[in-house]
Amino acid sequence: MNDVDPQHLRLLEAILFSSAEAMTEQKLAERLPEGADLPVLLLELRNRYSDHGVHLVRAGKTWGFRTASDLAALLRVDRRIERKLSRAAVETLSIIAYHQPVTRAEVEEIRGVQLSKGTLDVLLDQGWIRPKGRRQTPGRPVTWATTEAFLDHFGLESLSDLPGIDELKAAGLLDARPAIQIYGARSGAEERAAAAADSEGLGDGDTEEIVEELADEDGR
Amino acid sequence: MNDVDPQHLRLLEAILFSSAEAMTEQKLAERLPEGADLPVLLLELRNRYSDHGVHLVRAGKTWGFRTASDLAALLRVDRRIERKLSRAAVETLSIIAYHQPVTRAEVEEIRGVQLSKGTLDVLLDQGWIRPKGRRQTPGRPVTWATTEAFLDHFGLESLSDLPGIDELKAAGLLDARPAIQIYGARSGAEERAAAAADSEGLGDGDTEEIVEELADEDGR
Amino acid sequence: MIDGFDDTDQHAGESPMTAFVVDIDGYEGPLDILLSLARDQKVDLTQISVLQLADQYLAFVAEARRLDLELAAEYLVMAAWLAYLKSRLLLPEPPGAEEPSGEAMAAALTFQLERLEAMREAGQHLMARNQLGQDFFARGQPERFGGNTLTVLQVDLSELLRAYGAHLQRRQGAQPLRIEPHDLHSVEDALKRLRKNLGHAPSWESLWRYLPPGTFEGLREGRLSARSALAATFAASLELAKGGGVRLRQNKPFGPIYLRAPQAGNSENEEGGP
Repeated sequence: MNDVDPQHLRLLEAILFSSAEAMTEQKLAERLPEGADLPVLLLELRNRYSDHGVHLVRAGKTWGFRTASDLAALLRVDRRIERKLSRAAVETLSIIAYHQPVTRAEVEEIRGVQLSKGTLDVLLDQGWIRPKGRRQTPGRPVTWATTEAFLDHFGLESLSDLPGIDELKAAGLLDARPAIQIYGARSGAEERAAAAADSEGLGDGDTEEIVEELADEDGR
Repeated sequence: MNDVDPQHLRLLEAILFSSAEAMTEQKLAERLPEGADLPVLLLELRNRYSDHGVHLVRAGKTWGFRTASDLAALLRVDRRIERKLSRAAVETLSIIAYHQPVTRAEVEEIRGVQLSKGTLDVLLDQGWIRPKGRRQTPGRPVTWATTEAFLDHFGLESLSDLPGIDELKAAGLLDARPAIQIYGARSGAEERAAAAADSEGLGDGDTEEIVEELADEDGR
Repeated sequence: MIDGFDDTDQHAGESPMTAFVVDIDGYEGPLDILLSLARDQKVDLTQISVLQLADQYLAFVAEARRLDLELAAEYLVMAAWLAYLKSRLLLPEPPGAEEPSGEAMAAALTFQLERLEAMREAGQHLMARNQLGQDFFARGQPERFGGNTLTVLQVDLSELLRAYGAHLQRRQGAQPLRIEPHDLHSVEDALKRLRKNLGHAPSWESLWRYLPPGTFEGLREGRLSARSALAATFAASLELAKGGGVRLRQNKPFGPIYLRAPQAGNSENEEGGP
């Protein structure tokens, strides 16, 4: 860390400090002189600010200075009544965040009710979700994922910082398939975690394959 | 300088950083806890930032962080002018995105109105669209398509991420029925039509008044 | 509603059934109700008795029907499924059955409840976090610098998609328009009716008397056809008056409108009015 160019560091600091929005690593790199080592600079800068009242925080691939969260109680001056998201919108947001990429039908499967109009678009208007590719299943439905603005808003560095995500994964609860598909073929709770672990991290096509495989297994 | 309360200093830093307006010493004092020594804190903070890319500067009676003046030359590119895109331009962009590659005449045909001169230019200047070959029709018109920068700006990974019509509808992005549908009419549709008409024009209350008036009149 | 869920003690002591029937509007579908019933049963959802849960739900549906509450179809579908599940759990598995066992179905239901609850809790944890612009803040006075200008167009994905949606809508509206036959009243009809009836009305009569039969009731019910009858008759009366076919009178703004045939009585008497 000693070989950090102090001028580069000051420049990066000034660029980040002057922007209200978190900036992508790509934009930052474009703004720095040729040869500046952005990753090292970012880590060094974050380090230097770690005990300040302002922190350098990462949200996905974006970075920005944000006031330290431990000062929240002291900074919250105008206690304007925050715009409440509906319960449906909060649930939908958490399902998209934890299960992403996830289709509308899967969100409905998990919630057990149809998504009413105005739920997804509230989240879209907030800039918290975005469409992300299509599922390779009949109808090729759009899948939804969260944005970096979502991470930034909730002070998350990355999706793996979502509260409790590891536990939920381990418990097999992050599986958006219809429940009976998960259980139809196998029974016994001990196998559930294994099945879920299998499906996680795989592409959608793979999930389908697994389901078919399980079905075969059952047919034996 | 040693007796500066580090928490007070952090708070002052966060307040100065996040405040949307220039802060007078009086306002700063109000935001700090009882007993905080503002003049000492300000001097200490200014001192700590003296070799940073950002300085704490005093202008008249107000204090604020400003990027260090010696970096001005390096920060020059950063003059951003934010412009609202006209509705016509947003719509044109969306049509190019959904229908690409598409010629100017086709965009006009799809929109049903002539494109004004600057519309494509604005999108071109922004780097969101680019010419992409020519249509093999008389006059061999240029076709337009969106660019990587377009995907980048809108946070899309590929064009197939754009939701389809049904998905737009489902997400509530395509709501109001065309006005004429409201008057779909036969007796069976009457109640629905009346309800729809109610919600638009004459309220129930109005009708009641008219009816009452008529009844009065009748009763005489 | 969410508070209602957090507070598991809320329903304690009273019959869960009464609580649910009272609250039915607050629930988002059968799964939501099942989750609440399950939570009343056990804190740990994995330990709930699905058989008991099915009974509770069926009792709830029965109670709702007894009270004549209108239940959406999905509630009844769930009831039917749970009744089936119950029978599968109670009866021995038929040999060589192709479909999932009763136990698998029960496990699937438990999983569904667990998963929904997990997401609900996750949402609450998320919203409980410090939030940007509320608990922690970005730079309050972003700086702009001199020199080269970089024009940035401000438009986000949501606006882009809405613009396309608006366009589709208009295009839909511009498609060949098929107008269904309707029973709205036309001005032409009203003209005919007025002409025909005016002869019998030598004195001032309320416009109301010239409306087609049933208009009064129709207006009370807010029917579109009645409104159109009123509007058409009024427009027809203006049209007639323009050609001297009728005399109109209104004593005050928004007051009742009267009409009569012009040839009735001599012209000086007209001022008498009703």
